[in-house]
Amino acid sequence: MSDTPPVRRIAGPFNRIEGDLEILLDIAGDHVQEARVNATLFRGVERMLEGRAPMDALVIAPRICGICSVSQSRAAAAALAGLSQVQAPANGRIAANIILATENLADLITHFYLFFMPDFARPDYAHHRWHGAALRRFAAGRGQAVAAALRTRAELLHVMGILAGHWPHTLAIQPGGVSRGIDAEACQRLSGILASVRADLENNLFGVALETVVELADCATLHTWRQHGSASDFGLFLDIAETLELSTLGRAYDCFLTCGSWPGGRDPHNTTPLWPAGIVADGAVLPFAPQDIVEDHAFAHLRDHERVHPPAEGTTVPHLRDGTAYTWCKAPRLAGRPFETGAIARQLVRGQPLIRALVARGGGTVFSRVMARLIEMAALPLLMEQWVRQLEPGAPWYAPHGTLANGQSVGFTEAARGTLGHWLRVENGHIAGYQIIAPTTWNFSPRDAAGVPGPLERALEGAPVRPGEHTPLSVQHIVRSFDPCMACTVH
Amino acid sequence: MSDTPPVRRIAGPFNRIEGDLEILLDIAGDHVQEARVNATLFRGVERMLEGRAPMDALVIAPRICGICSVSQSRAAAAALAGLSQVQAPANGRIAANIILATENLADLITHFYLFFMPDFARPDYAHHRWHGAALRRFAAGRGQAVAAALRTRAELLHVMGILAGHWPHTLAIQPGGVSRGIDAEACQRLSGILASVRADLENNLFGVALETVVELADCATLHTWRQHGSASDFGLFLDIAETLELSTLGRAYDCFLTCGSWPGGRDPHNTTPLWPAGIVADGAVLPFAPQDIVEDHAFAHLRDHERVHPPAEGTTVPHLRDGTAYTWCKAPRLAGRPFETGAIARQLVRGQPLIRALVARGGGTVFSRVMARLIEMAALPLLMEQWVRQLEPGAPWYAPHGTLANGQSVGFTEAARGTLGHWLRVENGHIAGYQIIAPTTWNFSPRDAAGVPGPLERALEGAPVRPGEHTPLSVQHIVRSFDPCMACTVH
Amino acid sequence: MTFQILWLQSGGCGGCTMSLLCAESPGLLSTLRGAGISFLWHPSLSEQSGDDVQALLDSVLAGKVALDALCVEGALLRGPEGTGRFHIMGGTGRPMLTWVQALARVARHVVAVGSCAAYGGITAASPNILDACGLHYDGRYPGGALGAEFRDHTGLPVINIAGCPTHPDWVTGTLALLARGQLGATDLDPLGRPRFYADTLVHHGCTRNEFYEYKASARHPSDLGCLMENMGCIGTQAHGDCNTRLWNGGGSCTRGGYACINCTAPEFEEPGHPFETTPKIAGIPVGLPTDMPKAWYVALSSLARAATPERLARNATEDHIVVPPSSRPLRR
Amino acid sequence: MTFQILWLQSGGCGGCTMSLLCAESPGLLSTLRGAGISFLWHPSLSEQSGDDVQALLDSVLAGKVALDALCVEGALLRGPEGTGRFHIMGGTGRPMLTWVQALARVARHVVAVGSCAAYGGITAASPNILDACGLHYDGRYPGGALGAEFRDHTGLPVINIAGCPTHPDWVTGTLALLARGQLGATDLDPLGRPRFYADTLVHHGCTRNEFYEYKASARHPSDLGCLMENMGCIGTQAHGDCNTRLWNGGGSCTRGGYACINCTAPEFEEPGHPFETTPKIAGIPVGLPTDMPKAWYVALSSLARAATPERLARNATEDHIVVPPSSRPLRR
Repeated sequence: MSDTPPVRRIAGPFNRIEGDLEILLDIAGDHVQEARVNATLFRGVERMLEGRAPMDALVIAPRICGICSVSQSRAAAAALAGLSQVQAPANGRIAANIILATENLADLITHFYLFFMPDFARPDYAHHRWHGAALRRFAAGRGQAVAAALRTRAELLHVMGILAGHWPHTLAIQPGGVSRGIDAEACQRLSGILASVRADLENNLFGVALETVVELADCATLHTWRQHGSASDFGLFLDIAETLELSTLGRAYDCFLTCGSWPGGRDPHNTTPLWPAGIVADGAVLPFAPQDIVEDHAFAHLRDHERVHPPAEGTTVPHLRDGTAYTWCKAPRLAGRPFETGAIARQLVRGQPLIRALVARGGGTVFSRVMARLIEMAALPLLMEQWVRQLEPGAPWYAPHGTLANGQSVGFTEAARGTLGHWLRVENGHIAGYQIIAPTTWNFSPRDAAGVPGPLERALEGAPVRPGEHTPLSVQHIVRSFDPCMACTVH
Repeated sequence: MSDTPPVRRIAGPFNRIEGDLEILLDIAGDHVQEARVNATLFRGVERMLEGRAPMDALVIAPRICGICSVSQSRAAAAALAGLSQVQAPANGRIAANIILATENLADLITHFYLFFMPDFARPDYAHHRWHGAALRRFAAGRGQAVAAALRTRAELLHVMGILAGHWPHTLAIQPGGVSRGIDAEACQRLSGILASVRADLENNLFGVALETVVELADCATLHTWRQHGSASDFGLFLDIAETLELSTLGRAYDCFLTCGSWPGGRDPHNTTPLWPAGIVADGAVLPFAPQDIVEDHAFAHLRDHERVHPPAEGTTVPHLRDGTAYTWCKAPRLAGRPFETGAIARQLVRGQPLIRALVARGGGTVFSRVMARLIEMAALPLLMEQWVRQLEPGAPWYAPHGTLANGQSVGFTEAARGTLGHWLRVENGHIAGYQIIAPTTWNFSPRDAAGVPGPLERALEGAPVRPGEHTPLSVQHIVRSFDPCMACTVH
Repeated sequence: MTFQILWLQSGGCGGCTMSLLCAESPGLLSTLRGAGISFLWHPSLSEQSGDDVQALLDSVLAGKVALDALCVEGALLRGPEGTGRFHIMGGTGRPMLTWVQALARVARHVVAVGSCAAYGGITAASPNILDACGLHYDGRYPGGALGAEFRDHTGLPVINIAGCPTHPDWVTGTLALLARGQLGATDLDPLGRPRFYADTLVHHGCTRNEFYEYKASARHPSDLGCLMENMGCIGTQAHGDCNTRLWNGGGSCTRGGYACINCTAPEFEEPGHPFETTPKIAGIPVGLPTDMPKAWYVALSSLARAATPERLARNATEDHIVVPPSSRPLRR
Repeated sequence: MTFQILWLQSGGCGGCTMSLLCAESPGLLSTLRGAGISFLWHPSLSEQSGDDVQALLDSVLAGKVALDALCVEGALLRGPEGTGRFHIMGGTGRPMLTWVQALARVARHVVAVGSCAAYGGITAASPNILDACGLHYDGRYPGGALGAEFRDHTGLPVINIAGCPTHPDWVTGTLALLARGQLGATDLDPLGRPRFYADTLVHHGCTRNEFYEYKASARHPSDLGCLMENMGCIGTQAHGDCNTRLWNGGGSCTRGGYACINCTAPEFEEPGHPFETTPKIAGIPVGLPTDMPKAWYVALSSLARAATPERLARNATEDHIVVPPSSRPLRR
């Protein structure tokens, strides 16, 4: 790295992410030296919730974000359920899983085709042999694959029309299950939709059966598969990743966090998550200890920045502090350290062999983050197919939750982008406190009081900057590799 | 041709036609010497109509046939309108045109992709260089083009969901217009649907803009276009037609008949058909004189076979006459001669230059019949786009017809397969007589009292029979080139 | 192993197949593939003609080819004089009637697609010179071509996917449920129709519901009002989820501006009055909604009529909304 | 020449765009192409980021690039203290509020996509520390970010495609009509919403209509009955064709088993009671159907309740049909 004094540049607006974002880059010659992430929009949803009837969280919370709306509903419902004795019946739990998985899968498709890949169709890459294909398939708003992905996504979201009324922003997810029961024929229609989504993914994205993708065990298998793989968007991505060395780009701390997904999993009478909770730090998989989470407002335009708080005691009072603060985003820390969350965390903790291998080899990078999402794009339809088969029309879908108690409760769920937590406090039958930590809050957190950068900030350090670049492509790839959602980040 | 005494063979059941059909073939060595067409199912709809309220024809008549249901509605509505003073308002006429054109276009797509082309994917043609492509695109129930055509067709038929309630069997078509008015936004949705159908046809079927297809003026243009045309199903068809010499196969009498289509055409205040009525006989285009039509029961299992009747005086009384009669189908004749009807007739009378050129060169053959349909597949979306633009939300869609008078009336319309006529007689406020001549009744008519074969019977004479063939492929191509509908033939 | 279907057409119009080809979300071929269903033969979708078909039928009858479901579209024609000769299956010299009877014996399930095949339908409309009937019913009466006693190898009666035409989902849904072994006797209503669509009334989800509530009625085609009082709509009695499921991307009879004529019911073809006119006695429609006491109808409708807001009274006989609903923000 | 749109997002959740991407029959890209519409820039669909976007905005403001419609998704944030600093457009250092105000002046049409952009919506929910508002309304009151007097170059007010989220068709339909010059002032309702969807009530076409007719009501989520009496449904007053047009291939709030919370209306975010509970006075729901006098409601509903058939009474509180409608063939 060169020794030129760094130049500060403000990159933004970013798009093909959810919401608005700018990044302060200190560029030293041909690379980024330091980065500061600014979530430029404050929304204050936590404050709106205060004073309302607890159940109103089901209306307000999803509207934090239109892309992970169901995740918010799910976390809110879980928090509310924590204030009652209710046990959702099996159908209710499974249906909720299907609804959430539908959203997650739609998000994964949207991210890959609409947000992430179009960058490779940019003229900047015109000299690469894969550029023609990338242009044809991925050009923003025009590529064949973009149109096809939108079709697949729309078809997939018919699951919402059947199970959840509509998407985004359903009220179908309730503490006691779901608000809509369906009959056997509707189950068949769900199966039909999933079959057609699977066919699309197999024909366009992977070029092979989803089962094959799920079973990719290590880099060697991946390599072999590439040699023999038919033309597919996945193959094209692998080509691109290889030439652009995406597996060396955007490594952060290799600390990962997941609260676990799919409670009930395959077995409707078992509420432990199918993909377990856990953290990865210093190469080891450890238990996830929510009590070790705190929020730090040191560099956020918020009050109460003097000390860190556990979320249950957190506040969200905007307070411009120019000069110090540079974002609306809080800095969540677990056991004092920044953590990265998302598909890569889930697959690592779950022990998906290929992702473990990739991370073992090169850490969490642009490549391994996207690969983890691709693995999930193959895994989710398979799970959903099973769940649909486990539904039992005729059995109940909902159990009444009775009156909710006063008290504290937390609802966790894995959203597409990672671990989401809602910390709820009810007093006198009204919401007294509601604090949310969203996945991108973790990933795009600012520095903490100790000056430790957040995961993205860290990942950007050292990113190559080519001459004349204002919003360096490497920065864009790294930013988008986290699949950020700024609506969630600051809610 | 050899002199072996002919062998009689009964070919059937035919499929990928509408309804059931068998053909008695007298095969002399390597070719068909004589053919007798047997419509094997009698349905008696005309008899059901007798005694009912005249307006009930709108319910019963369409159910003659599920593939040209709207054509039946249209003919019935026209016959009913003939018993009143009603003038449908412009919106009503245009909407009815759009509804009918939607059905016609859907039928054309269905015929080309589901009924006609799959024969070329048969193993019998495996030695042709185009067979691989034909198999991939057209294999019955499997070809890519088949699935794509079904998608396009389903999308196209959304027009029915918007304008006609559903399809088949709408009651939207009324003597006084249509039963549903739509607003400007729905018109936009119609345009959207048509745009997407157009895109499908251009991308898959033609490989060029519809305008280009419509303008194909002569064989030379067609040839040039083929040289430069990109890969498309149309191009593939042309290759196949060339190798198999479809332009020499299945010529009948070269007598054609059309009652004219699209009353109101472009100008909503003009009720003359956009594609004019007329007949072609002995190479000349002459006026269409419905009063010269008679029906002959000489070879039908019906009473009243002693003499011919004008349809208005016709009867339909089943009466098995084994030994003489061989079909349930009547033999319609115009000026004593058998006529062929369908797209080829419409395009000839209209003067579409390419079709005129093809017929001038080789007559009505498998090739020219299919070409006429292809031309219409390009022409109809263009007309429909215009009509949608001519709709005026806010202006009326329907005018009440008052009480219907007693008396006689006839309603003509061009169905996908050709000229359809409904002859209605009302006495004492009830239907006293209802006679129908459908397009395939003309095309698949049996011999008349003079022993003159019907058009298909004639077209089959001389069809090549390869050794070992039981249902000769040439016969199948010829039969399907008429796009027969047996449900209509005998109703 | 796929679930193998043989599809035959007899006295019908082919419209049920035409409708089936409109299946969406996903399309027909994907839906069938997804449900593990294949066609041994279907008149519109299969390659084989002529002898190949006859050979196939023979193999099926001989038990060499498994027949999981026999689908019949169209009524069975028993005439003339019980010979079935009104429909001889092309090329076979044998009446479709006896083909179907023989095949039904070897089929695991028998499915009537459309009201013709279920009950006779339009094809059996009087004077019924064809002596047409359904597979398992002759109009409203059990019997038909297979006889009232008929049960398939699993003990099910003929499954009547009634409708004229049938909705594509009714057919694919029924077949998928059969293929997965999820359609039992209790999933059929007393007329053999799959309850998944027949337990719903057409009135459910009709967009004219508010007009209905106030008896603000259409007088002519294209009017927006409820079609029950004058235009012959019997959606309040008709079994079918037409206004719930919707057709061709969002249509239905009542959305199309015309009456529900109860096409899923036996003998819908003989309403005893002109289809698109409501028969009345003393000004009260003869066919009242299912389970509706006439007294209540009279009371409610006269009261409702008296309370009809001008918006509905006027819009009912217009072809577009002339009086929009008020758009004051709601009082809190 | 295409109809050029610039789409900006501010104080919202992005859900309106997410919903828009669900457009079908045909898909979004075909629909836009068919209607001759192109995006100058859209945050989810365009390639350009950062400087390229800033350059584009400059050209638009400079009149170098024609802006046919400015679409804004999300409320405008006026706080803190009127600075608009709660949302600085990334990379520009300038509040989105003033960007929008400036761009609205050069745009041929201004479109508020979603209830946030139209009226403030959820983002303006109390205590509204953001001082959020819509483009042309602040809740029910005209005003908002552009001021009550605002009219576009053709004399139209801001077009409020209200809804939370908006239905994809509402957006594509509005844009297509604008692109073809077919949306006039009379096509908007008094709250600036396109009448093509806002003249319909959510209650129209609700599948629970028969339950409504007899006041057979759901008591819990997943019950089949009408959601008005207990579950907070205000579909009888809510403007929107949700139950006519349907969402995501056939859904809607009430079909999904939950109340219509009137999300197309200004201030829907402040119902004054828990969303999913119906407030009542003397057992009578406070919010009555549009245009309905309370006296009539009382009279009609008590009458209806007295006549409720057992089928509806029982099914109303079940999650699947336990009493099917009778399937006697109709009497003739």
